[in-house]
Amino acid sequence: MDYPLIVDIFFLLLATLAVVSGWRVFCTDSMVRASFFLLVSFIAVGVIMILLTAEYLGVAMFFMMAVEMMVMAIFMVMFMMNPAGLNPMMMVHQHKFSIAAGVAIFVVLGGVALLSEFPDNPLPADLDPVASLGNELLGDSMLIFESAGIVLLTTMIGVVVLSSHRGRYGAAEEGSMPPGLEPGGDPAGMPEEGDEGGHHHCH
Amino acid sequence: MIVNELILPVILVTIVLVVGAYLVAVIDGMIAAALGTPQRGGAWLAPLTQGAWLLTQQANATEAPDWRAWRLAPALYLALAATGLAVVPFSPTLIPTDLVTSVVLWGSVEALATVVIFLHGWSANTLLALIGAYRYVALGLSYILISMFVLIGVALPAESLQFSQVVASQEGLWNVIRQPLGLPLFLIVGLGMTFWGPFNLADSRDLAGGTASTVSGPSRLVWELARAAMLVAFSGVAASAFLGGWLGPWLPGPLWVMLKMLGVLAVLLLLGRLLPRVQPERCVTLMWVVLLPLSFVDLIWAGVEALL
Amino acid sequence: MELLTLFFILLIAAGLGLLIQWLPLRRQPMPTYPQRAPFLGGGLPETHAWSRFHVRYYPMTLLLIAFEMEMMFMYPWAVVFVEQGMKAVMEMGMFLAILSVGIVYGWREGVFKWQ
Amino acid sequence: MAVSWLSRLAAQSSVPVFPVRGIQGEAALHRLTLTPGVELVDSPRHASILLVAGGVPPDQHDALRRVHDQLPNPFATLWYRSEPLAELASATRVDDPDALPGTLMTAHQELMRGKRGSSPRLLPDEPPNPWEGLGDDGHGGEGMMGGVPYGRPMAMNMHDDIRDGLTLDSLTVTLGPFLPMLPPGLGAKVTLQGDLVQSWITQHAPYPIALESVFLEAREHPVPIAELELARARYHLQRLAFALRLAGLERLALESLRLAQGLSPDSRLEGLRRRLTRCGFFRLTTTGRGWLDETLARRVGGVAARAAGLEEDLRSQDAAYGRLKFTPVVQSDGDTNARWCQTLAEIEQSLQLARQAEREGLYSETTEAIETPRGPWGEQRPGDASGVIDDLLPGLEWDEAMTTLASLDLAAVSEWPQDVTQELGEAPGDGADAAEERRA
Repeated sequence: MDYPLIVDIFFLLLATLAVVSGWRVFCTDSMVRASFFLLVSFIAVGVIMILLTAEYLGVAMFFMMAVEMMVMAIFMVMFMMNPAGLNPMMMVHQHKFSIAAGVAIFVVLGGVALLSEFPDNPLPADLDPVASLGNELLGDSMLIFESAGIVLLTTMIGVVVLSSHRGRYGAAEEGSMPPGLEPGGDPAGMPEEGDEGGHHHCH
Repeated sequence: MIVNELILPVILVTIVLVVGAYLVAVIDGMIAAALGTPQRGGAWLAPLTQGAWLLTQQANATEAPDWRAWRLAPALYLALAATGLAVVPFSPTLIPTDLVTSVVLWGSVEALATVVIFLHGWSANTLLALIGAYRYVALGLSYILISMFVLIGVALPAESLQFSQVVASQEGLWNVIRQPLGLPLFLIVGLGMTFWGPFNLADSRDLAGGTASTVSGPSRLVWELARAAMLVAFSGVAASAFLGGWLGPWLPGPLWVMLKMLGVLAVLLLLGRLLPRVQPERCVTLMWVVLLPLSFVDLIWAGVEALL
Repeated sequence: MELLTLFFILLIAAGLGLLIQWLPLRRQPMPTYPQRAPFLGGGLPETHAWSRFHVRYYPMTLLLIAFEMEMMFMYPWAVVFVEQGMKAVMEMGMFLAILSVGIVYGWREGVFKWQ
Repeated sequence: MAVSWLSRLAAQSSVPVFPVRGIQGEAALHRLTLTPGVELVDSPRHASILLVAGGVPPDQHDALRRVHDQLPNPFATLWYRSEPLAELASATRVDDPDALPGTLMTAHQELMRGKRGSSPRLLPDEPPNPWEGLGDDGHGGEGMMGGVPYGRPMAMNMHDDIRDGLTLDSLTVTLGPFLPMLPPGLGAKVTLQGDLVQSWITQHAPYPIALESVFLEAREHPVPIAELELARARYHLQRLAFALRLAGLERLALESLRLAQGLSPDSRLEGLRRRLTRCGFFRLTTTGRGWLDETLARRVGGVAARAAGLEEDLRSQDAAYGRLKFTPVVQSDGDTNARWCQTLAEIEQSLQLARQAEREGLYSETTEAIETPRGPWGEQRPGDASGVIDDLLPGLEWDEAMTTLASLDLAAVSEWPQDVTQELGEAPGDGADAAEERRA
């Protein structure tokens, strides 16, 4: 494959950007900055993917990561003390272990990159990666795709159950009572009063 | 070749962005005057004098802002607007960025705009700006799904995620007629992206200007400029996705694109002046419960239409 | 080439945005502390505004992530839709129906209301 | 010179004015809203002129100094019927409402052309708490959450949230008395968690409002009912204009103000009402929140009481109104939406009464008890009711809280009519201010 030199230059620049901003994630005190440094890192990787002509995956990366890092920032700010890092703090723990783990993984990945033989079967020039991805979804991978739908539905329901405080029948801590089946009747689908001893009816 | 593929598009996008942003201010001023806002001097001069005043005004600071994010946010918003405009095909050959997945790239511009607007309000470290920023995120995360559905709708008949193909697929009939729900839904997305009019949750009056309430001088100028530029970029995308982009008789393609952009802008600005601000909570419910199902319908419509 | 063009466009726009801010700022002294205080109509805050901000729509954001994950499958699907015809309609119809259940459930549980 | 060219251009811009709404300053601001070339802005950062419209009581001078210092350079101050702060003795002062727009524009132009220096900073350049060089890292902070990093402490969690019980940080701020979204003069200590109001403690009551002199005359001798009713409609239209501006409906706010300005018995409200309904003001903006129960509604009185279903209107005790077959309009819901429906209905009713009364030349008969637009004036004038919002606003989101506040008319009625200073031709209401302060 031949490609212009400028692709190499941009690859190096972007790779550096990805690594540096990834490193900054752990150095900055502000949760918002950390989230968005991670976003910058992902964007740099996304551009590299586009350079590798994986155009859909690269652009999808921007898209997904923008939304996800935004949500991550919201939650980090919500639940971390000192979210803006007004007082400096140490963001990393277990230094020795993490350094060792980092070095080990780097060596392994570097070894894989250098030692393994990459397949060399050039693709036809007119191949449209997006279309082939679509055909794959409608072909062999259809079952996987539909199961992904079910998994995501489960995720959604789990998310709602765990996080939504406002129930269908009123706020959670107020005992969220469903209405009766007939007007003025007892709450539907609830154990009857006085059953709190633990003996539930089995219907 | 360099001239045609690099220099010309770059100059074109820059000029359209700056002139477009100026025209946004002019048209908005004219609409305001027509609707009864008292005005002195012409609508043509007002944006310039306003800009000049902002340039002479001191840039404000807050007690402990996130300096870099605060100054970067308006510039990045402007850069996103430029990216958005860059995917718009001005003619079959004059396309600044003709990526195979330019429709998805525009989607990521929308997603990143939310990040940038949030950053602008967050980094000021003041109460009213912060509330504006968080409110905007609720809106930004809601309109994005609608926009995805609507744009997938236009990608169906084109069989491509490329805006130039989307325009080409409208040769027979424009998408605005073929998919009647598409453009109205997409216009709502546009008002949301630029927090204009009814969706001005970020910089609204009840927050004394929200995320912009603490900025002044040049920073505010860039912020307002970027907001207008984003409206221009959006109108370009809407013109290509629904109004047949460069297609049209007699006039050259780029001129058609710009005329259609002006039309979209006028409609957006008029809507912005006519509608009241939607309450944030109601806005989220509206987006998910009313507009999202409508965009489902739009997609199904587009699918059926494309197969027939 | 498209990317290079896009890169230059980005560079110009961001540069313009920063330059307009930076040029007049060079000579400007730092505003005084009273000027930098947050505007609250003459009132004052007790603390910094940065805090563990209580977001009222957090279940919605989580729902969005799940939904968006699925939407990313739809772009490739859109490209082959006409080619594949009814098969594509059926598959995506099923997929969307599954996910709509999630939205309807979330709506019923009041996820889109402020918590 | 590039710079002089820029400032010449800047001098031609419309004048961005941040209004400090003092006692009896509203009327001038309504006129300014309709003046071309003047733009009233919501944040002092967006202004080149600080306009103090109306008197400011001495105990709020500190707040005024703080707002004054928040305008970015270059800026000028203008005092409309108000005593400038002692430090700004040479500041421009205007008492004639007709001269106000001209003075504003001249001030802006002189400022831009460098003929007038920027107003000096009044407060010392000191952080709220000393921080430089203090603490662990020299930025004033200690440990994770302690100290005063960059001059202020960090927010700590105080209470569980009143809606979902999460214990996240709450922010406590004092708002006002010059926040443009609040009624003039209202100051409060507010705790927010997220954008939800957790507690609201009103610290300063809003400034007493001056009614048109016809209402005060009606307490002394019979006055033409047509005049009385037009003044009432005018009052409500001006309140409506404020709320519409807040809701982002600049156009309808102006329409409402214009209608108020040229109000005659032949004026019609239908156009405005139709446009309000069509643009979705009632559905999108005013919520079902801000509900007042009977006790609270009675405390506020007037429109708010009738919107909550209390059929209380002193006009029904007046025999002349009886001849006009007057019956009070009421709503039942008592929330923000009902209050605006009620306001519109009352404006319409007033216009209709004015038409009828003008035809028949009717005069009011009872002077002991009259219904002012603010509420019943029997034994005593309608008093300050801002206490009710302490119970009403907690639990509302910021947006809902502001919309609710705009729909409530809480200020006491001043003992001075609106145009007293103009008619007496004397310098602005220092006397009036002093009297107001005694009352407050």
